Amino acid sequence: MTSPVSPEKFIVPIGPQHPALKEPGHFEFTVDGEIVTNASARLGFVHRGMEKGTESRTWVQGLYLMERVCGICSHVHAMAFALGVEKLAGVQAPPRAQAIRVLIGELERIHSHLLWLGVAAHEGGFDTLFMFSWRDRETVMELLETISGNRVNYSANVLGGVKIDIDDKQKDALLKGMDFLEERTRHYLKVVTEDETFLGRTRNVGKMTYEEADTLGAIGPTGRASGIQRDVRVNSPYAGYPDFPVKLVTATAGDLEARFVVRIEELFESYRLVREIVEKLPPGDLAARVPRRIPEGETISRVEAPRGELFYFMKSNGSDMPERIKVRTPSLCNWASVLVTAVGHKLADMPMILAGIDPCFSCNDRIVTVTDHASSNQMSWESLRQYGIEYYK
Amino acid sequence: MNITFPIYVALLFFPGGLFLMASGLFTEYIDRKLVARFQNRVGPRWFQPLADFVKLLAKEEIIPTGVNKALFVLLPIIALTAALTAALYVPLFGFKPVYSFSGDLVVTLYLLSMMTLCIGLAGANTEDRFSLVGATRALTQLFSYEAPFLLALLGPAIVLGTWNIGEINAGATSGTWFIVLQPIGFIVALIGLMGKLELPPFDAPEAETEIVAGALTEYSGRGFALFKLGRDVELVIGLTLIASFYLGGFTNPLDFLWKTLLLLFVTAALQSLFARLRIDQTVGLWWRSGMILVLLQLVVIILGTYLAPLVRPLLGG
Amino acid sequence: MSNIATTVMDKLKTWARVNSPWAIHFNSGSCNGCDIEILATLTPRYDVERFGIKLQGSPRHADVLICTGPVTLQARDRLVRIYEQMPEPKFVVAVGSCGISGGVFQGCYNVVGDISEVIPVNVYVPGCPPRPEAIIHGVVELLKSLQK
Amino acid sequence: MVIDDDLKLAESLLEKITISSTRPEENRVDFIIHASDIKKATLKLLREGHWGYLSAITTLDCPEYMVDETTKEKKLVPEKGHLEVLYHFCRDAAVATLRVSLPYEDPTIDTICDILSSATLYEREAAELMGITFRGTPNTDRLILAESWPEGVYPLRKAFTGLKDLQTPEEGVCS
Repeated sequence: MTSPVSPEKFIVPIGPQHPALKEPGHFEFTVDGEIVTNASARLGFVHRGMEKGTESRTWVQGLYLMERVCGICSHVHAMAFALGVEKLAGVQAPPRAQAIRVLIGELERIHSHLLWLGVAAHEGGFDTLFMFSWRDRETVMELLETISGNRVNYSANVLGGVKIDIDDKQKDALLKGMDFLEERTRHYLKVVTEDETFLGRTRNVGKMTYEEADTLGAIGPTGRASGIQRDVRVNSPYAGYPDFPVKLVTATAGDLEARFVVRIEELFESYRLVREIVEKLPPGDLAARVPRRIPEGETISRVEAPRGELFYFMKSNGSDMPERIKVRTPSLCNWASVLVTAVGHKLADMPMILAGIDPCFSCNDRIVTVTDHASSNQMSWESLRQYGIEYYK
Repeated sequence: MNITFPIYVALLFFPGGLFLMASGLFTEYIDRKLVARFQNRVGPRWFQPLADFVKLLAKEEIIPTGVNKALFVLLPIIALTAALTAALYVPLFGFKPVYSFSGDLVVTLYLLSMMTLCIGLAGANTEDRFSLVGATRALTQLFSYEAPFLLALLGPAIVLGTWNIGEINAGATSGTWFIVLQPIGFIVALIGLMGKLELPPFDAPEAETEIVAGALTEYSGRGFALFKLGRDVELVIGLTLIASFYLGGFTNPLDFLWKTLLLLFVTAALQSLFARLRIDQTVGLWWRSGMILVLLQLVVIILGTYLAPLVRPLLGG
Repeated sequence: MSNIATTVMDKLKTWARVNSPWAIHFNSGSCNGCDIEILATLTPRYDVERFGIKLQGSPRHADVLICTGPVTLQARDRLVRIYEQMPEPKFVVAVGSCGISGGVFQGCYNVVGDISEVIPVNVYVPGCPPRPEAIIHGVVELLKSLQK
Repeated sequence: MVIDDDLKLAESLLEKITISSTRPEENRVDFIIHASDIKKATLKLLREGHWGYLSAITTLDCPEYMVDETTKEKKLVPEKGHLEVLYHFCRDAAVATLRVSLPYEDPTIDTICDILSSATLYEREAAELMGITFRGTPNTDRLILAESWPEGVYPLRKAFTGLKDLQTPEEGVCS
């Protein structure tokens, strides 16, 4: 992928402070005429050095640190960490705890997908859809709050199980919430597939074929929109998923619209799962004891975050502090595959392509760096898009 | 009601200066409140635009380096004065226009588009890339909606055979409303007004999520306040123009009020219904559909007015 | 006569500043838990536009800088630059316990830890993340302090 | 069981170049290979065997410790020990890990970017945080650490204990 330095190379820097990005990011698109020749992002603004942080904290403190890798998918990180520690310690969390973990994981997927639907619409200038989807998201935030006491960072996980319980009153609140959300999501599915101004920005934009997605290792909804059969909940079920099977949702078009549709269909799947768990919640206690000192060993724990497969490599050295925790977040894979497929695409589609993969910077504060070329002249994100449009006219 | 006001009162207080600015602020409030209510939000309080305006006046004005200082300060003032002078020829609040001469329709329209020109210049004046792009977008959009908007307003002028806004307003009150006779003209005029004021879905030139604040990124304090006020005043004038042409003119203030508020309701609804169009889509929409529709309608009008006297004796006899 | 005019002018200025505080949001390394709560304050259920608070794009138009996150080394000088671009009178609201003490990330190598080490802060909103009501309360406290 | 067949397939693909392969867990297999065979191994796994996808590259720092007689707590032996690079490939539930150990003095390995272009991200991170150089990798600029970060300091190494000990960060508060 070595890109020769052609004379009229435009490097477009955006950010780090930019109203479209709710988080700091700095994107550089090198362009040759109209076609993107090299796309790279320089993040690092959110790099807090957490992997090193875990090495100076005990396992229990590490759990709370790992929950704050990313605010939107905090439960998934904590669950992956807890599952890994239980595997190392040879402890099995009780079935009720596993089911509650899956329940909160699905509720978090609902809140994350609704959040993304609003932010992507806001990026495309469709503020009404942003307001409506975030208003409906408040129902799921309320449910999470009734169950775990906090709207974000619910810290439901404990090493060896869960520390919250679901009583009957909460169960019917959950069922009522799911019915309301299902009916609203049907409306959003109609809006996303029929509103022509929105389709103008999403239909066959940022297309990624099955082969491209497969070789580049695209995962999560971005990969599934190109037909990749990859969902950790289906391929290698963990926690409570073996007794609550998940249906794989895929599309084939691989463009931005397909990514919207895949995420919304996953919402329906999550509603079904939550209903099923609430009915068939197994009895039993909530947590098993995990020793302070974890025996020496290495393990890999893979979990399906709302944005794709989350990969934890954990190594313990027998003491009460971990030897090495490696976190590979889903957005890193999505970044890699999208930045590579962005090459060859039109410039005018860049903003929506980036918004389309639901980028979560704080998840992946470790992305490709900028290529500094003395000859480049600096254009803003928008002037690059403007350049694209002039070229088109 | 055709009481004529002494020139100074008209200019400074009643239909002209202060009252117009106050009604501009109030229209902005209604617009923001309607859009908020459409989005199921509570929306601002009634004095919000006034508070914004006074606060911006009290803020420190930063003049960025590498900017032509005189132009930077002058442009907002020119923009506001252009908008205010355009108000003289328009039958504001149901009263006869303060000053009118034949052909003042064209003068008013070009005074109104002076504002977008000033924003374009303001954007090009600074080195900040975001405002450079905002400026190019604003001017592209100016060229694309200006012609259809003018032609749409010409429809009633041709039928009534006069280019004087006051007379068109008077003529419109007599016959059936022009919205019935020329529906295409009304639609193109309304959407043209939204394009002129860069209201969403045509707010590409100041797309908050893409280019920060477009041409006005570098402005703060007084300059930004004057630009915002100029845009509000232009909203009032545009609504009165379309209401007087297409909704059968107005003779008394009450008539004026309910017609402009109706139009404001329609624009607020349109604002919250659509996603922001990319700049090439807006330009495409205007040149392909807007222009052709209006030209078609003009041909029909011209045929109608000139052929009618020949045909009527044959038919009516 | 002139001091009556000035007091009226001052009262008018503070009234305007209290009733239309425009905000700009900068994430200096936060885990974006606080950022989605700040965004939630715009949505129908909390709707800060009732108090006149509008999220602005450009630092030039903003009075209040809402800053989240424990200021990583990378984001430090950008934060200072954004702060300097804002016109006087400007205020800073640090949202989330990361901005106050580095929160959970204290001791990590790439983190400065406390926003007031980089830019002067007027109001701290503790919580990880604070609820939208707490963030609105923080801004309202800031506005009250303007009144005095 | 399906996982077992995947693992056997991986083992058959790589048996010529692996020094030794172990099964730490029922769905994982580890292959210890030479640093020079990394390109061949990835080619075999990804291209010939179509064995899943590259999920992550982990880097481990395994220094040697010696127990200090007086204080009885472990102390690092400077410049002793080795670095380890792990390439994790996933295929449904099975995970195959290629383990390569590199000496402290010359931690270099070939890049796999020509086989898998998106691997540049993982290599960039490993290079910057752990100090491993990837021969022939297309882009070597700073990845995630701040521009003001001193050259040659690798935060994930066990020897690194914090920026403050190295030098005091420059002044902070402004106006």
